[in-house]
Amino acid sequence: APAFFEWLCRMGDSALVLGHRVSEWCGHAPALEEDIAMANTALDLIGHTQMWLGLAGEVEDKGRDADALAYLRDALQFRNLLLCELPNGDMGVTIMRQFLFDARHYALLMRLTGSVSPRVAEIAAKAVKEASYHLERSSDLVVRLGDGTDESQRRMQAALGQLWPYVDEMFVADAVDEAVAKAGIAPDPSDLKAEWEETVRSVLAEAMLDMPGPAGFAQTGGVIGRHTEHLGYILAEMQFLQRAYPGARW
Amino acid sequence: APAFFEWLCRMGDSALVLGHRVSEWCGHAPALEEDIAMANTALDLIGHTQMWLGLAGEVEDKGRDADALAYLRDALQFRNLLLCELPNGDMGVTIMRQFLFDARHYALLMRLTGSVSPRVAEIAAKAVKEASYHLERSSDLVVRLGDGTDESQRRMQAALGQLWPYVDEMFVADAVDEAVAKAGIAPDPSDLKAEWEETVRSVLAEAMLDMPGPAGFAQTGGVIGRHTEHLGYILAEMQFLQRAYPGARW
Amino acid sequence: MTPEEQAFQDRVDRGEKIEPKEWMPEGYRKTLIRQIGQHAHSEIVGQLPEGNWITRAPTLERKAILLAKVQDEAGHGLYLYSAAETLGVSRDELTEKLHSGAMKYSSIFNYPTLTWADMGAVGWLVDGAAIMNQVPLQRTSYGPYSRAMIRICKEESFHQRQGYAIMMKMAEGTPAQKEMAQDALNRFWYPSLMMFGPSDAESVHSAQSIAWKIKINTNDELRQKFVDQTVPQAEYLGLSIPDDNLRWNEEKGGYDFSEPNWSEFFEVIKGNGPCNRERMNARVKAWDDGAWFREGLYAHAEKAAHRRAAATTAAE
Amino acid sequence: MTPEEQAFQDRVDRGEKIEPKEWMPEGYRKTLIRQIGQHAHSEIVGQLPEGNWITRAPTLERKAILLAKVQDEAGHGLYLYSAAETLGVSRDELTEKLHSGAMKYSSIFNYPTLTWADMGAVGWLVDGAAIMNQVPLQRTSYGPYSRAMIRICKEESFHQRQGYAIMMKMAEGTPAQKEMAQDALNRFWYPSLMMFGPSDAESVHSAQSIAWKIKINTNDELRQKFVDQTVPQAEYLGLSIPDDNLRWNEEKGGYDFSEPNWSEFFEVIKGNGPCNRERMNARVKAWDDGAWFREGLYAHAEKAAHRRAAATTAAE
Repeated sequence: APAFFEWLCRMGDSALVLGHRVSEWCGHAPALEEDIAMANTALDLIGHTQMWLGLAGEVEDKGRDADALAYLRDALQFRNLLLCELPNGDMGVTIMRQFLFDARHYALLMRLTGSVSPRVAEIAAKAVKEASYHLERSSDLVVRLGDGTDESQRRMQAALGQLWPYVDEMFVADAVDEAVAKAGIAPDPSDLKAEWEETVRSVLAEAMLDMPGPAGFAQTGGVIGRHTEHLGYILAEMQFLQRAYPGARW
Repeated sequence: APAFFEWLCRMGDSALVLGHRVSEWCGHAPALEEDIAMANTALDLIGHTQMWLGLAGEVEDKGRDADALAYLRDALQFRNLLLCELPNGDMGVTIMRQFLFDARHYALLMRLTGSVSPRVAEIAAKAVKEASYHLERSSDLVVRLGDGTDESQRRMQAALGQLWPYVDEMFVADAVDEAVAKAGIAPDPSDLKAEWEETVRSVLAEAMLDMPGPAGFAQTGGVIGRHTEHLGYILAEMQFLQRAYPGARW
Repeated sequence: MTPEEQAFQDRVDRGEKIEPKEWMPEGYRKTLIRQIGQHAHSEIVGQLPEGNWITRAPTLERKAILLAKVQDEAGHGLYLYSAAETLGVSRDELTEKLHSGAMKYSSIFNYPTLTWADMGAVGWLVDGAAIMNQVPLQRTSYGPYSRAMIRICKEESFHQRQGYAIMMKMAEGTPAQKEMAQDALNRFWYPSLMMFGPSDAESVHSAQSIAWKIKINTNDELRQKFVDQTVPQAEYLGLSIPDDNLRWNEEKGGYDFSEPNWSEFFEVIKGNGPCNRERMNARVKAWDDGAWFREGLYAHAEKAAHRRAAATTAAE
Repeated sequence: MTPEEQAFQDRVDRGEKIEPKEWMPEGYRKTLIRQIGQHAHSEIVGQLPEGNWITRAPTLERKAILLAKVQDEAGHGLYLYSAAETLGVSRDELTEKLHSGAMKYSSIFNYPTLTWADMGAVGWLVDGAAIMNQVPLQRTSYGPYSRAMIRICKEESFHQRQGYAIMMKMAEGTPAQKEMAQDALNRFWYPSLMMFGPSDAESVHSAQSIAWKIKINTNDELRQKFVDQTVPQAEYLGLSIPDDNLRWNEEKGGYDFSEPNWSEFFEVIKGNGPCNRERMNARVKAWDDGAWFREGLYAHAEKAAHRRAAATTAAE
């Protein structure tokens, strides 16, 4: 598939799958404020999905809209980062995953506001406001829980260790990334790493958490459709109605 | 739908859904012997499903085979007992659920070997051998865990309490049951209750577990398609491939 | 009635709002705590049956709308706990009473949501019945409660319209969708009628609550109003109300209809509904699993306060 | 070599089977425990990647076949632990070593199963490679191990045929199915080649193990044999082996092929594969959550034994 379409699917699918995971917390969060915040984050991410996949469908020009892309592709066709599909675990894992994602998401969207593609720039300009708030919120929670009780610190550090092998995937460039970078549509993902590291380093320091060294063996493959075993279950649930009632309108 | 078809779906769906639940334990059981036994029970139940739903498809005569019935009906069309779809919980819940089901399953299948329908009698004759073994095994485990440690007893008693509101559904007769009973195909479910109670009472006594009194407010509705919230998730997972790749052969 | 109580009743009768720091009868305070607390709990538990379909919403737009709705419910819970807190009871105390079973939540949430049409039926019928209860409460005598209700009612009527829009899509959809819509109506009709509570004839607290303007209408008045509003909406959808006795009564200018099964109502209240155990387990699990989280935040706040205090001292 | 060791080696050389109570060198015993234990663990952990698709099997028949297969794997684990027990190590001890990371299982099970075609690829390639390793071990010098292998090989070859049958259906199916089949082959090809272990040149234990007939062929021999067997099977399916260097070498009468990425192999062994953490977490959780269950059964057995003893005494 053309690089621009592939890249848009990566943007949309990461938002969709992370939004799905976050939405699983609705009604099950540890405090009412978190129920609200989780629903809000999920809502923002689903909104991003609509914009990215909507544009992907237009770019592809085969009559697939955002819903068709979200609901009628199987796991091998999904292009989200592995980080986004990992199970929620406890709130520590959920928040740390969000923080690691947000720090890169914000940096990426900021650059995208200057994309040569006016459509991309426009979507990024909308999304970056929300992403900025997400990053503020997840950073704040990482700090408060890292520098909270011994237990909350232990859990946050464990979450970080568990998620760390998945962060490199956010900064590895392949032919798709190179093509959209060359076209001026998006930055090369590796160019985001320094800014991301700076954010992560300073938040973790304030949170009294140890930043792990480089992951020896990075877990990658999501953006080319090689996922974890978790994605299939997410899609089975997410896509059930569209699959079971093809062509119905809702 | 004609009563005989409905009744066959009830038989098949209960086997299918319970088999699904039991199969979730594969590789996750507390002892290797249990991994084997669980897989074996699930396998038997899937075998029963093939026979009952296969016959249901023939009786319906609309070109639906067992797979079409298993994989292409949504929750409102499923006819399994609620008991069968309840989550596995711990092994105590799983074993107690199996025992409560097996005690009725065995009694029912024994009667069905004398059905006026030779096809039903034939299926029952095959299935009852396995059901007899299931009952033996689940009774034995109930006794050993009930009369085991304090904790195992506590868990078994809790499991019994949790499942008890769902047992009445096994013995309530509606128009479908009355029609097949009248036709001599199957016993009236209420006729099975005494035998079931006898089995349950004696096993629980040996297990040092208290038999609860009559459930104040029975949970029913599975056999007419009013399920718990759990069934939808079971079907989303179970039916994914058939739904996502309509018409494909596997 | 003591002179104080009389003066209080006079204020209520004049339509004045009672504010948190003003004198009020103990019974008024207690009744309000129970009523507002129960309403708050209902919003919280009410996240669960709808939350059950968020991950399975059939389109991205429906998913977003449902997320926003569930988020609003949590928000309503927040307003209401805040209103209750002005009466001297903390959110944590109320939460504990919910979890111990000492306080209730609306029984409707003990029914399962089984198909996507239930997202329509819950919005249309359950929120519809809730609004019917809540609109008059915008005029309730207790200021913070009245203000919370005003805010909530605005959002609820939006939810109700969204629910009705889902029902509309389902009712005009494929035969399978229409079947789901009818089935959802069949299952939610009587539980919705139960939301107004048993006939006031059987309720001991009603008269006093009405005098205090904590309750504005009788249960039967509201139920009748709900039926009269809902029947034409069902007709417009082409769906049948599951009640053979339903018919227009020209004389009373409203529908005659069958009573819900009140013994079912009392069983569900007692904990024997289809989902009581699951709802409470889900909430208690969320709370217990989240203890470390809340404690972490609390510890951090303490540390930060100490640090600020130390910094201030050092600066002096 | 001591005279005892010499006599032992002579028996092995003559093709005699060594039986549990007979004398054996400590190194022989230890190596066998490691090898049999690792094999047993592999069967147990190997339930997980295939178990992952039981609830999603696309037809009832496929579900039944897969259930039977996973059940067989647990059964193989049982035979093998029993064989290891004859060497004086209990199943619980071995299990504990698995959970602590002191003992390994086959690295292949640290790769995920992502589509239904993986059920085909696992049967065809992974069981195929396993059989290649196991068939010669039917002639291994240790009696109980040899007998376990005979039993296991029979079932494994059945599994392999079933896996190939799945691949066949997928490869001759819709374009989407064929894509899944090719993708599964792409993902499982090199990990399957790794199953034979690094080249023997790099393995220190091999020579002694071969002398003891614990190991019959070299890793490279078996790998070559596997490639030579598998390439035509892939061709028959119409699938491409993901190796540009693959070509028939007339001279050696076998295929030339690319080495797998051995640094990946060692990373996966170290715990950094895609699923190491999940596999081990799943097993440890099963074990820990099941402690009460095992303790309950044990306590019951104790009670029953006491009762029997008391009854016997009373009867005397």
